[in-house]
Amino acid sequence: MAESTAWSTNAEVTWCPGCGNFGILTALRQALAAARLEPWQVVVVGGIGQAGKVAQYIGANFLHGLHGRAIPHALGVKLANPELKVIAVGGDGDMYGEGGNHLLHAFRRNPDIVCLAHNNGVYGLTKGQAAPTSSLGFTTKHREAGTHMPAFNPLAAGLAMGGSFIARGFSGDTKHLARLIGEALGHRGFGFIDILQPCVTYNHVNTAEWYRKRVYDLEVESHSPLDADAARARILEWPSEEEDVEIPIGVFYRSRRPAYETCGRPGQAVTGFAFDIEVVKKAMGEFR
Amino acid sequence: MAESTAWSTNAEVTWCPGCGNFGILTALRQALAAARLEPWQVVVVGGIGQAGKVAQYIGANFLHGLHGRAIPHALGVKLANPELKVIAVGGDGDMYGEGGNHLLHAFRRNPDIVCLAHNNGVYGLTKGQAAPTSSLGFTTKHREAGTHMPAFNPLAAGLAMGGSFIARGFSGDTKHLARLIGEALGHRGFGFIDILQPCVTYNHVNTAEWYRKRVYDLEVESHSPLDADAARARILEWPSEEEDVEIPIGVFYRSRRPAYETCGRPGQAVTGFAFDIEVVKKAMGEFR
Amino acid sequence: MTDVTLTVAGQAGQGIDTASELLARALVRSGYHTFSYPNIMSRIRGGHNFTAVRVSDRQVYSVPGKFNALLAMDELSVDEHRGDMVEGGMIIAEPPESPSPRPSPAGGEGEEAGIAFRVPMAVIAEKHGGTKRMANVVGLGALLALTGHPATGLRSLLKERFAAKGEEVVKQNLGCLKAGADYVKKKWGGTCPCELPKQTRQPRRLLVSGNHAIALGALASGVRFHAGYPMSPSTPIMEYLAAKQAEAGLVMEQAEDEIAAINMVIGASYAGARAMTATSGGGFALMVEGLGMAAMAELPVVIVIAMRAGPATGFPTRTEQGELLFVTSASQDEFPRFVFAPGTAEEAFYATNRAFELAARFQVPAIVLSDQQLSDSLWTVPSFNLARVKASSDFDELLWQGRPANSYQRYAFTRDGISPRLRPGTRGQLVRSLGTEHDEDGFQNEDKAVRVKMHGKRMSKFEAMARAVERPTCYPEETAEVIVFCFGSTYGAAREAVDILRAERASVAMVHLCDLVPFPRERVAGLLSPARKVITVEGNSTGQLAILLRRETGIKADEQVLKYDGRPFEAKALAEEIGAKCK
Amino acid sequence: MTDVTLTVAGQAGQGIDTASELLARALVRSGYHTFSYPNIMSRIRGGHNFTAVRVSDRQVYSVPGKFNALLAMDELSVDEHRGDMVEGGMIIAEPPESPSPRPSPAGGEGEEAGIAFRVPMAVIAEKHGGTKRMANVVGLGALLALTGHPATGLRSLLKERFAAKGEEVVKQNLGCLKAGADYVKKKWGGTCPCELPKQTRQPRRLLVSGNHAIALGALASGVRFHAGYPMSPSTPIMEYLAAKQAEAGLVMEQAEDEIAAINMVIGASYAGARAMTATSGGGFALMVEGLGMAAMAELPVVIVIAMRAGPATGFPTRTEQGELLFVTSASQDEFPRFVFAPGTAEEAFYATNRAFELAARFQVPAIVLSDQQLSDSLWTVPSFNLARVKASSDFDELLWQGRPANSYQRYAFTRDGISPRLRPGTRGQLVRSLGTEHDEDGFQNEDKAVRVKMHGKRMSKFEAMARAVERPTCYPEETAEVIVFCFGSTYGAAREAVDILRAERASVAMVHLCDLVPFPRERVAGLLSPARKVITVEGNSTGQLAILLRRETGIKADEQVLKYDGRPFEAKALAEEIGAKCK
Ligand SMILES: Cc1ncc(C[n+]2csc(CCOP(=O)(O)OP(=O)(O)O)c2C)c(N)n1
Ligand SMILES: Cc1ncc(C[n+]2csc(CCOP(=O)(O)OP(=O)(O)O)c2C)c(N)n1
Ligand code: SF4
Ligand code: SF4
Ligand SMILES: [Mg+2]
Ligand SMILES: [Mg+2]
Repeated sequence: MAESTAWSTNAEVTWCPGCGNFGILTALRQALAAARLEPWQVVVVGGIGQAGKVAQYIGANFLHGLHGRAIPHALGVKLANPELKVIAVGGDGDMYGEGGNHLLHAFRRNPDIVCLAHNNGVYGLTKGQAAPTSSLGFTTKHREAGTHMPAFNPLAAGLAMGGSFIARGFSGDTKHLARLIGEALGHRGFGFIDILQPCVTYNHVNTAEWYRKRVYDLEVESHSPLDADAARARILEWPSEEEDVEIPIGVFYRSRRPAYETCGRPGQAVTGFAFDIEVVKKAMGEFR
Repeated sequence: MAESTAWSTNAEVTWCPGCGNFGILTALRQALAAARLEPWQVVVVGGIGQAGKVAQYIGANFLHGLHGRAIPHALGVKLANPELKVIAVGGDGDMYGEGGNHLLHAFRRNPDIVCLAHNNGVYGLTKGQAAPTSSLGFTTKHREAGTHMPAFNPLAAGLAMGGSFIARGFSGDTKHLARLIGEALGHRGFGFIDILQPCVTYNHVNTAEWYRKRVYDLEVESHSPLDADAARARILEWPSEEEDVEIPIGVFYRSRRPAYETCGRPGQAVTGFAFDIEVVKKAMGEFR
Repeated sequence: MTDVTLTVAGQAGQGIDTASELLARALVRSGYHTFSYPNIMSRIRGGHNFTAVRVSDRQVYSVPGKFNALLAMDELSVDEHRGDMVEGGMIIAEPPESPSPRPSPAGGEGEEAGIAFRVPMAVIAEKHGGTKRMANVVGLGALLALTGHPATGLRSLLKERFAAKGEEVVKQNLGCLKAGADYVKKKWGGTCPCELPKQTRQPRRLLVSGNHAIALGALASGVRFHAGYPMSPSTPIMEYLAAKQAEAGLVMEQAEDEIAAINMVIGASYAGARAMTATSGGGFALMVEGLGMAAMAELPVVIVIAMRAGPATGFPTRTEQGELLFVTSASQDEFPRFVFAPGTAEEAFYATNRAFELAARFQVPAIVLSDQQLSDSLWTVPSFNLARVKASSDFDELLWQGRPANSYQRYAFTRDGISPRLRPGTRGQLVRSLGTEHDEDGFQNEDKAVRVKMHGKRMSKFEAMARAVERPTCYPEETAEVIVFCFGSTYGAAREAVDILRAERASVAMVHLCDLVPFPRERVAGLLSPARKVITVEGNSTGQLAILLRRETGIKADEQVLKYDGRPFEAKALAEEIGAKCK
Repeated sequence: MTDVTLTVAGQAGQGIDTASELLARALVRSGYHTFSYPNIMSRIRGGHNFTAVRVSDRQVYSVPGKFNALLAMDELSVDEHRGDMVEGGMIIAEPPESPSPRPSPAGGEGEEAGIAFRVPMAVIAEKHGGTKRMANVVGLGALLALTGHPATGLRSLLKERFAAKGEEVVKQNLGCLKAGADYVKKKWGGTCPCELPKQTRQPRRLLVSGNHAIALGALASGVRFHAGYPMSPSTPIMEYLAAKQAEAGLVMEQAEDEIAAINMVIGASYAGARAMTATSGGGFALMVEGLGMAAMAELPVVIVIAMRAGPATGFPTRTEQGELLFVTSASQDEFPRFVFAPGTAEEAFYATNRAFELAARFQVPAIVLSDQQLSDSLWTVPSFNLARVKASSDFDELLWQGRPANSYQRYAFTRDGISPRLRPGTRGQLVRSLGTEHDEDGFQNEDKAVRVKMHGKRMSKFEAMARAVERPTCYPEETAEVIVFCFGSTYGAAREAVDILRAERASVAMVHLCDLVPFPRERVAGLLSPARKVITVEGNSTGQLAILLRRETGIKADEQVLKYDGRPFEAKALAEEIGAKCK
């Protein structure tokens, strides 16, 4: 088994001091170290944003792609080589804004990919615009009027799309998060975790303090992730202007569905260069 | 009030005989005629596909745009001129595939736009590929193995995204559909209707017969569209391999939320050419 | 010499495609060359579609001028194509339900060129156990009978085609075919307005669309991954590969949109699969960012673009060559790429193979630029020569065995700018690919010296790439006074136009550019020196090939022939235009 | 003549931006010209950023060579820029926490050019009621004191800037400023290593970034709708317009992605609003399909593209000019468009106005091509002349009053190809716009004659568009032996390089192309005839301007100067390169 240090790289970590991303990075490294995986068996696919940089900070294979496109990149990798352990990482702008369509359909497809969405409620790398997950009324430097949309609820979207593993973590609880990622790594299907992540620079609403006061562990409340109705109810728990409720973290919902890359697929790697010339000959013959 | 005939055009209708789209066209014309609107007050925005052609068949203003982009086009129109009645029309490929991201965020924004998604479970105009709404296992000419994804549930997506008017119609029940569209036209917010529409040419699973046997009116079952939990339950009612249940049509859910174009916006048309030169002078002065 | 055109016309949904395809295939099997171009509207039923099948004992490459025979499945088709018939051409059509307001076509009536053969096809079809939908087969029977061509080929074809549907269906079809023939023989026995004698040699040729030639080219290049989103006129490529998934052990994924498609292809290529996508201009527009990503990450991808008339949704089912410059410079900043614009289905097969091979060799994107004419037409081609196909591995895993762990550098600087590839999943090594500027290890890097070197590494491939492409095709020689330049499917009409003009003793030759980027600069410049006059022929309105020629060589085309009505060039009309400009 | 450079350097988050901006603004108010270029990394905290503020009594346009003064907010900055100092330049920095391993910079030590002034800025800031974060203001005070420039300007600026935050904050800032000055006066009283005397004339100039000049140009053109998605280096345009929503009565919508953004803009334009979006190359790649849609529907849209180095994500915060050819031919098939590549913030303001006006007049898309240097730099410009701004209505509703109901034809054929526009919502008339080929009424149409006419109508605008664009700028004259061609923000360095070379008696002049599409073909060809030598200077690796010149005029650049390291051209280095190529 690879040591935890094996999961780091030489790349300088360029996040702000105090950023919630550090907790996520730690948790991911711990989860990988615990998962009996070798670095060369893992591919981390990153979007563009502060979150996506994780790809370069995990000592594994990586494809650090385009803003919003971590999921299709990851799906391409997985369909081409189902033996690889594939992890897609991106911010909330990445996954829910630019890449929203891919996420929707990923839940439906259910490939055996772990998907980590760093939810800091803001566009970090581009300096503080509202993200889909920004709360209603969230103000930004230049937009004093605040946003006029209710926050995007990724877990609700996942459940609505038939997602098979729908979870929420908190960067401030690394131990819990590492366990969660571990479960997602073990799940045969689309292991989706929305991760509450304070952005110390641009999000002064959803701070570490704010979260710490409110998060509670679903498991402690003996929530059964097999109960879709209970999951639906828990997913709606979120503080609002009217009512300040607690925020559940943990696995909301889990189900068994075949992993997409095993459905009507070659079922093995289609990488490398090898093919059957007889198939081509036969194919040609069909045009006589 | 404009006559129902005023809502037709000179364009040749190019759908296959027997296509469910005819019923939708009729219902839309009836709803418009009943809504005390004048053709010049209405803009129909169409995507590309068989469904999107509706834009050219309704005697109103139209913007017949790009595949998948009816919603952003419509939003641009509405934000620029809130006085216009805007209707976005597209197929299930259009609205749930190519344009899925826009739909998600439209539910969140809640502009006062009517959105009609013709759900024929197939890509009609491109000759029969599986659509997001194709049922699991739906086979196409070239794909005998069938699709490997559960069907996209647009109503569940709408509810998860905080949609304010979530309904389903059936092209085979024009009267009901016309009433539904009328309600959406009256709703101040994103009036979304997923319309079950048989495609006689490419979808031999969800035929008119198949639907006719199964649809039932929510209203008859005295469902309250104000009850989100009840809506959530109804939305899950759909025949599956295991269980052949009935399919509800009508308004699943409705809520009051401010229409997006009224939120922190000029609140009136920003069209035409008129602006305050003093604002520009002041703005310039701020750079001294 | 035989060169006749048999056209099948009618509404979408009346089996125009099937009938014309069966006809062409039967004739190809019996030794003829054919070229069929489907003229289709953007609808599924109704409207007016027609496919002209040109039949010759020599190779044919382009749409015909006039029709020798018309199988009209509705009366609109008769009206529509009356004027397209050669003098004395035959029109097979249903007896008009009600006498048409215009005079119905009949031989010798002066203004009408066609001779009408009224065959109650639907009635006959129903009588012979079939349904109305088999009227087209009745029509085929009638048509073939009037050419004097034996029906044996068509009969065995029908048997093969409908075998899966059961014997009953086969019987019905054969019955309809025969009944159509019997009807005309009985009524107009002995008439043979358009003779198609039996051919003596019957070489094994294929009848294949441009799209299918491309798909076969991909198969023969070891394609293992295709992600796509339907878009006319490219969709059949994806459909075909979908059908071949199990057999060829490949993955065909229908994406939620084109952006997903190209980015899946990039992911698959990173993983080590030979990967491609196919689309049209509008879909490609959405892939432009992904194109740059593939280039920056140095991942080979093949993108097929079947052009249609635009801008925007334009003419979804019609042809145009409006995207040459677009694909040449699409995406932000600069990187080397390949662009191939084959002229025929045969060339499309080999060009697709070149695209895969060269993309893999140089780790760059390659674009195969087709168009609706090339993609949708059915071409008669010699069996593709698999010995001519290049298929080599882009990985050398052995190279990495025994190397120190973690020593792999994805973007190692090398003499030729090409860094050895490795598949992620190789024990002990890590593969880092990215779309941000980076160092040799594949980590993001903002240093300017590293940037200059890494950008230089990518760009430096271009020269070797230029040496790897094929030279343009000259026909029939290089020393004529006038040289006609073209690219893509305009080849066929241009070639035939040159034949026509040379038969009239004009000193004209042509050059067809398939491999366009890198541009074969020296070769083209060399070709130009002895020429007195350069005429470009292309299917767009601004003369993009002329622009490319000028920017690459400085040479300005003396004359341009442009067409942008959504229809392919016709050889005869083109010959006239070129002829006029030669003077 | 004064031409000195004061650089502020440190980590992201240390207030480099604010300090350098305050410094520049104070100096502009007191009569200087400045040019500040921010050198930034793609991160929010840490790393190394620096902004060089060039200060002169004449107009300056480009990044400096060496620094006369450096305000270093961390020790890395001292190490990093030691070698960038002019002989005897001053470095203001914190006293090193631990003695650095390398010799710390000091006057007269031989290998070090800078004289170190160690000021405990953080400590002083905290002592004067401020927090550590005000260390930059202490530094400014020290810096200004060492130039001998009065602090009055900076004082009033700090008051204005922090007024909204309350008197306490203002007081703290003023205290810090003064304390910084006092410290150096006390310690090094009388030293003035880099003098900035008070200017006598203080004309009312603006200090504005290229992005803000563009945004102001949009405001002055009556922009009423902007939809966008954040992307460096264009984001400030959207942020600025967002802040102006209420005041200017405009809608700024942050879209879910760039595709939504451009398609909202199209919808708003259809509705009749002056509409725009701003992005960078990667975002534009996603807008390419929408660009064609606007063109086909004949809807004016303005797209600002602030280029950065690529391909793909490339260098998110660094400059490059790699997208000229891309924007010239982006999107499927062909249509007329405008492309403007302004050279300065001033030109950007007027070019943006031209983009809006001409897009509206010709009902076509217009692209304003900026780059990170132009967009992010702070420029000193004369107050924009609103009398020079063109602002005319694109609608003539009166025309339609009294016309028969339903008689409006969106795509009516006219002599000049421009069909009168009408806003949907006009009583009794219907407005039909679409992206499919169509007839005059705006209904889809597949007829080939209609296609040829409608495509011709669109394309026919190009000629009048070519007459409407502005001629290239020649500097300082047209008859030199060598002419340097450039576009976009390369203008500044090229202009200064020409000055340098002419001062050395070289016969060199320059031509800057702002209005690039339609290309001012005749004018450029005319300019070229007397020139002995053509040198192109551009920020990319393939010489795209040279390619454009050649394809449009046939003229091949004799020499090219190319730069693609993500950094802007420097005048002196450029002068040397050009000088070498002149020989
Ligand atoms: C196509 C494209 N559009 C925009 C950008 C600019 N961009 C970079 S990161 C980012 C968003 C960052 O927000 P998020 O995804 O939430 O990540 P965070 O930085 O907050 O972790 C954007 C818009 C881009 N790189 N590519
Ligand atoms: C960007 C883009 N991609 C693909 C297409 C091709 N296309 C036209 S219609 C269509 C889908 C049709 O399906 P749907 O939206 O369900 O409409 P329907 O015809 O079934 O009503 C597609 C993929 C296109 N026009 N533009
Ligand atoms: S800006 Fe926010 S998300 Fe980005 S690194 Fe800083 S704290 Fe983290
Ligand atoms: S293909 Fe289907 S959806 Fe399209 S017109 Fe025909 S029946 Fe209707
Ligand atoms: Mg974020
Ligand atoms: Mg559909």
